[in-house]
Amino acid sequence: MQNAVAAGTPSLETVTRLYHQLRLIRVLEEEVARVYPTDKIKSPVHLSIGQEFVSVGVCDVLQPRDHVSITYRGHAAYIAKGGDMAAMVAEMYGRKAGCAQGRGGSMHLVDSKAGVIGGSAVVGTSIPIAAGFALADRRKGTGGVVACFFGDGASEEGCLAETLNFAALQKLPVLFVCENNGYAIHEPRAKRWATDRLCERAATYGMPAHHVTSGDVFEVRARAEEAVRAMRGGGGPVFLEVDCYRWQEHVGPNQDYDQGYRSQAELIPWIEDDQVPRLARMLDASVVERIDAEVRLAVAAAFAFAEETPFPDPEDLYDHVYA
Amino acid sequence: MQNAVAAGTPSLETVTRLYHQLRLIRVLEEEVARVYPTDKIKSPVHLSIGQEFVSVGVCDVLQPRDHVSITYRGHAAYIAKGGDMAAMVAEMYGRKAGCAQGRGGSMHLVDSKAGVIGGSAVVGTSIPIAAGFALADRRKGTGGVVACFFGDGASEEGCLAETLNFAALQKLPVLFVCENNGYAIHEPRAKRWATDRLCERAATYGMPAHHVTSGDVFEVRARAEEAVRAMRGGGGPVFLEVDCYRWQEHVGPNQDYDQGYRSQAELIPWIEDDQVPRLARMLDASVVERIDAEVRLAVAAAFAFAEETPFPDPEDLYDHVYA
Amino acid sequence: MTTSTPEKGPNPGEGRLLRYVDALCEAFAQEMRRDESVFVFGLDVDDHKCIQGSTRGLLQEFGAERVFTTPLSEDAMTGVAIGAAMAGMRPVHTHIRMDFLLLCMNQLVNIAAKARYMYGGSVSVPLVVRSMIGKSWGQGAQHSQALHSMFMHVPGLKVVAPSNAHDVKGCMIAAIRDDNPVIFMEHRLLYPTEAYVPEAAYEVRPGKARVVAPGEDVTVVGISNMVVECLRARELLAEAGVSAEVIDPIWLAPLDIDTIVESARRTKRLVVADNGWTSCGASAEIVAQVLERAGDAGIAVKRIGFEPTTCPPSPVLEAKFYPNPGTVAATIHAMVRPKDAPWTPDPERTKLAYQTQFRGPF
Amino acid sequence: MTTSTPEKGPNPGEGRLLRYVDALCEAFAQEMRRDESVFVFGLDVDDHKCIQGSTRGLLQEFGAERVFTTPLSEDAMTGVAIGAAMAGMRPVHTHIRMDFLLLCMNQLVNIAAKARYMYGGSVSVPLVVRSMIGKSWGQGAQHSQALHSMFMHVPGLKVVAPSNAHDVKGCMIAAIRDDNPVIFMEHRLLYPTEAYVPEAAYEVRPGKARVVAPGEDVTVVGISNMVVECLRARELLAEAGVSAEVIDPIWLAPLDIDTIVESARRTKRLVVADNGWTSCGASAEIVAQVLERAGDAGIAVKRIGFEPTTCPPSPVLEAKFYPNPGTVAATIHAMVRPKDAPWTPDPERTKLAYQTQFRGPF
Ligand SMILES: Cc1ncc(C[n+]2csc(CCOP(=O)(O)OP(=O)(O)O)c2C)c(N)n1
Ligand SMILES: Cc1ncc(C[n+]2csc(CCOP(=O)(O)OP(=O)(O)O)c2C)c(N)n1
Ligand SMILES: [Mg+2]
Ligand SMILES: [Mg+2]
Repeated sequence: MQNAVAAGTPSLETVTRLYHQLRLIRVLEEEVARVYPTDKIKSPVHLSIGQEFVSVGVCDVLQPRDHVSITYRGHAAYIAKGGDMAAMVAEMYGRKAGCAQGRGGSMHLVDSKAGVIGGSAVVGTSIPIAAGFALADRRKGTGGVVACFFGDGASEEGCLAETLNFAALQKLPVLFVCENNGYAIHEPRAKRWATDRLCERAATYGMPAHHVTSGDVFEVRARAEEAVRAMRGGGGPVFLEVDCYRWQEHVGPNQDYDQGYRSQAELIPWIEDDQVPRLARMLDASVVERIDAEVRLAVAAAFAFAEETPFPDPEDLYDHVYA
Repeated sequence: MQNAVAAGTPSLETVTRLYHQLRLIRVLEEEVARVYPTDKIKSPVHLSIGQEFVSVGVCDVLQPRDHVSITYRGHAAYIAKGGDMAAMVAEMYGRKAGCAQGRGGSMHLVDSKAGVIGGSAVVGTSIPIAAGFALADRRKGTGGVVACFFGDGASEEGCLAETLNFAALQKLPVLFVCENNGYAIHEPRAKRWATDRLCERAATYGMPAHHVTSGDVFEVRARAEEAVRAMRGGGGPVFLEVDCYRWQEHVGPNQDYDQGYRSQAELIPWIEDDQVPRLARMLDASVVERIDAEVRLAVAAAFAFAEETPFPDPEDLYDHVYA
Repeated sequence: MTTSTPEKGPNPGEGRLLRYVDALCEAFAQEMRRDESVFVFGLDVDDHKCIQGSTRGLLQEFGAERVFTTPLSEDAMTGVAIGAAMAGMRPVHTHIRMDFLLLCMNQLVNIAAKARYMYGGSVSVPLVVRSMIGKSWGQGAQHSQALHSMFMHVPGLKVVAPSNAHDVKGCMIAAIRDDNPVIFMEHRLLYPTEAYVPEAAYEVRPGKARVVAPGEDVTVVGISNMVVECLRARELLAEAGVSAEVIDPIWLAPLDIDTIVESARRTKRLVVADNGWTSCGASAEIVAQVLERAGDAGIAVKRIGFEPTTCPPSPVLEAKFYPNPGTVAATIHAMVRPKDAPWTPDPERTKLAYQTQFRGPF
Repeated sequence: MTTSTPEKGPNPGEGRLLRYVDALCEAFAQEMRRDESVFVFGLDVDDHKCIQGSTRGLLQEFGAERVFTTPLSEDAMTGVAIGAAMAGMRPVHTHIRMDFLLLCMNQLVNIAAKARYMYGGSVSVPLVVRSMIGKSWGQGAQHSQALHSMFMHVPGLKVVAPSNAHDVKGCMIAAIRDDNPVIFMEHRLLYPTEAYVPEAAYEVRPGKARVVAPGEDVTVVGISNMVVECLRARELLAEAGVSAEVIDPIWLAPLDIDTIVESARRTKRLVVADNGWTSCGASAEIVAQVLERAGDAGIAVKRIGFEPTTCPPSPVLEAKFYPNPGTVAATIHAMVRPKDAPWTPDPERTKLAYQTQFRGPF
């Protein structure tokens, strides 16, 4: 893995912004992992630790009018798009002030104000939903685009093929982002994919398709920037496949290299290339210190909020079944 | 359209065999169309007139142990694979001696003895079923292969993408045959496909894929022969896309060029290149005469059988709900 | 054939005699004029056949941005509709057979029904999913199913099955304006039936069943086209001296059970005739609800529906598969007069105009 | 926790105390040894977690040709299973949540259920579709559904929901040997529960419900895990002087209604407690069937199930969403003693060992 920066030298401002987001998500998820054994979070959590750079790189080029479509492994994209962190943690705690009022949990984060489309726990399901938002954007002339995140496993669901065809046919402003971490739960890609030619396949629908293998947040950002520019110009959908690696177990707070289905050796290059310290090294120590302190405070505040804010009333059960 | 015979000169035997099948299917379907207005066939019929060469070319290289998976437009493949014609016509007449005992109708033809997997009226649905047969063939070591027919419309269903991936992953002996007649009911391909790069897409799963645009039954046969040979050697699935044209209306016995959704001009080259008279011209007039007479007799006998054989008893309704 | 004129609506009995299919089409046109966010899409809505005429003229008036066909991708297209609805549009997604909704169950049940709830009230899904129930002319196993009970099972969905031209217009307008996903069931054989339909837009909303015809001896609930067949059964029964009250629930979810309970308490007999299977069907639900409510009232109950088999295309078998006015009347007669000899009306007289005029394939 | 020992099976009460999950696994191993055509596939059946242990050891013993994972393609994989079954194999297709069957509805309902019928008896589909119902620990909207009523609605499918280790083994063996598609429902929270399980292979076939515990005042039908919860409710009720008979239908389709009718005729009260929604649910079907059969017997009826909402993950809401031994007992008490003051058992005493020991996420 090399940092093939396809994007020229990023400005200090960009590095700072990206570092802030990367660090924020990392610290937040580490805190989730730390708290989890207390059973305060009674919700299956799927951590993005190590994969944050995909969400951060893509969302940095989005605007408030744009949307992201997230998965059950959606903490990173939720935060990167500007979702309310306190509401997110409260949601994991099952509280009334949670972003879904305690009705979603970690797998169904949502923040309509920030443009975060709700996540789904049924893999692949949210892909066509994203295209529906893009269709609405076009009809309403908002100029907005939709970034649609999904995993390598999700790419096997027929609804991806159906959605790619429809989005290309209708020239919808959707940026498809496959976070290819090589596993679906414990099953490696080789047991699920006949070949690795996903990008090539997406391109046959007539959309630009790029495979980012560098693990470099700036390359992701550059690709996304280029894609979004083209999409706002009416160019139709773009496909990005981004190689990444899930450091923790599929669901839950721990590592699982002792389980035998993958070896720690796979992890090592990703740790060496971890974008969080990499970007820290590109900044003044004082800036890093300030950001780190800010981030720690923000995360602590979110958890403090979640701890204090009340549970729903049992009678709330009956709300929101119908609009 | 040109007859780019990719297959050398076919033997007289082959020409004779193919002509017989082409003529048989043509005469059979013309008879269906003739009888239809009498309302004796109370079943939606989807005729293959003009498209027979696809089924005939492919099925000619199949053996009894092989299977075909057909669609609701399945008369041609059913006959080409050696399905019982009298039982087929009786089925359309709703009779007890029908191939599905009057429980299938024209859209659900089946002949297990002849290796015809039952058709489905839900587009695309039979594609993975075909792969299931291939999986069973491999497990049982029959050496059999499965030819799976489907339309250009069916290719848009997500289950095709899912099945291609699985078949390639498992190296299943499936010959996927897309009968691309350019329409799904009245909707032209351009309103449904983002691009025409279907074969290229299939190839990304790591399977050989060929687009036959010549309308030539010998080219179809040659491609199928090559594919089946490779599949029997364990080579995994092969994809064929065959351009063709539906001469009649989508469902029912008539032509519909007066309806405005397509022009008769589209039909003309296909008529000029019609494989039935083309193959007739390659044979001695006496051979053609003999075959034509045989075919007429066989078709007449099938209809006579259907007319005479009784309806099911109303109480039969309750049979076969469970095995 | 004219179905009994509905007594509800802004101007009861007023309007023109209109076919079901044209009333439906009028609903789309009026709502699309009123609200820019309404669009109609799905396979073949824009071809020259216009879904049997039900979308006639929409493409011309509203253009291809609001009236368009799709690839054959029911699963993803349902997701697209849901996404667009969450984003503030009002899509009407069309399927020419209800059987095809089986391809959409994940999106409809796991997302459309649940989105508002699982996203804590922060979104709504104002989506209409139209589908047509096929019947006769060898429709067979996969073009004949009425699957409303699967949707009635799931909180968050609304389900409606209008039985006449008046209601189909009012229900479609109500469904389009509803902020929830609505499963809208049409019946192919009802398309040519006529009723008086007001010209102006009006809503036939959830919450009120209609007593279509009064009676004393038995309460008969008909669903979708079975309302028409029950009305014919009622006429036949009247000749045999049995007086049947026929109720059309119109909306199946939410269901107005009060009207049914009230009637059944009075007649002491409840028959539910559905155009669907009875096992875990709408008929089971109606029977169970009535008896939970009025368990001590000694109400005898009976469900009528598809025979418990797959739908066969052979006309001989098809005739036995479906309930019809004759079998409904005979069943009711046996219930009301258990001691009399079994009575079946003359089969010739049980045929309905709207059926005999139907000729396939679609 | 040990559920009441089933009285049926070849050697009642014999065998070892085995967990539900191990009994299930033993069924697979025994059938795979007996019959080469049996294979087990589906997402994650061959990983080190082995679907919570239910497929443990199968890969090692039978190899990757007969025990394999698949791409995430539930729709097509169901079609593959059906095709293989038609071709003479006996596939067992596994889903870790029943919610995911919504992706398979087209194949299951339009093909698996209908193939034998619509192909005139010329094929059969000996397919088992396993799925697990999730509950608690924030499973939430899409990992908690029990959708059996959708399958009970459709002729041609069989449905089974074993509630204990003995039955899960016998039912799985019966399902694998059955020549029809069987929807096999497991419950996540039942996996660690133990019962006596004979070592040899045996079948618990469709057609016979089990009276799990006798009683006089009320007939309580429990479905899946609700059998266990109803047994606890029965104990609590006994303390209040109410005697409840608990019946486990085991197979939901075909359903042994006779056993239920017989009991309900005697007790004059029928409560059906389901782990699912009631609207058009299994509980509606059981109530409707009993009352169609025994309408004149004056049987009071009541359904208990999920609250009519989506399943929420917040523990406070989740607790109210599900029925439990306390709510079941209170409901029955109110039915049996309508004139008494409402009675609710001490909530602490309603908790079941098999639930409190469960800790997420899966
Ligand atoms: C339709 C569906 N099938 C199976 C599952 C079970 N499941 C949950 S996550 C997961 C793996 C998904 O892998 P991928 O898309 O690569 O995402 P990742 O977890 O690697 O981020 C599976 C199979 C599910 N939730 N939904
Ligand atoms: C899943 C599904 N969607 C829609 C339909 C309605 N329908 C029947 S045939 C057809 C067109 C299929 O086109 P294609 O696959 O190209 O086959 P062709 O009819 O051209 O042979 C459609 C849309 C259906 N039967 N099933
Ligand atoms: Mg992955
Ligand atoms: Mg076509």
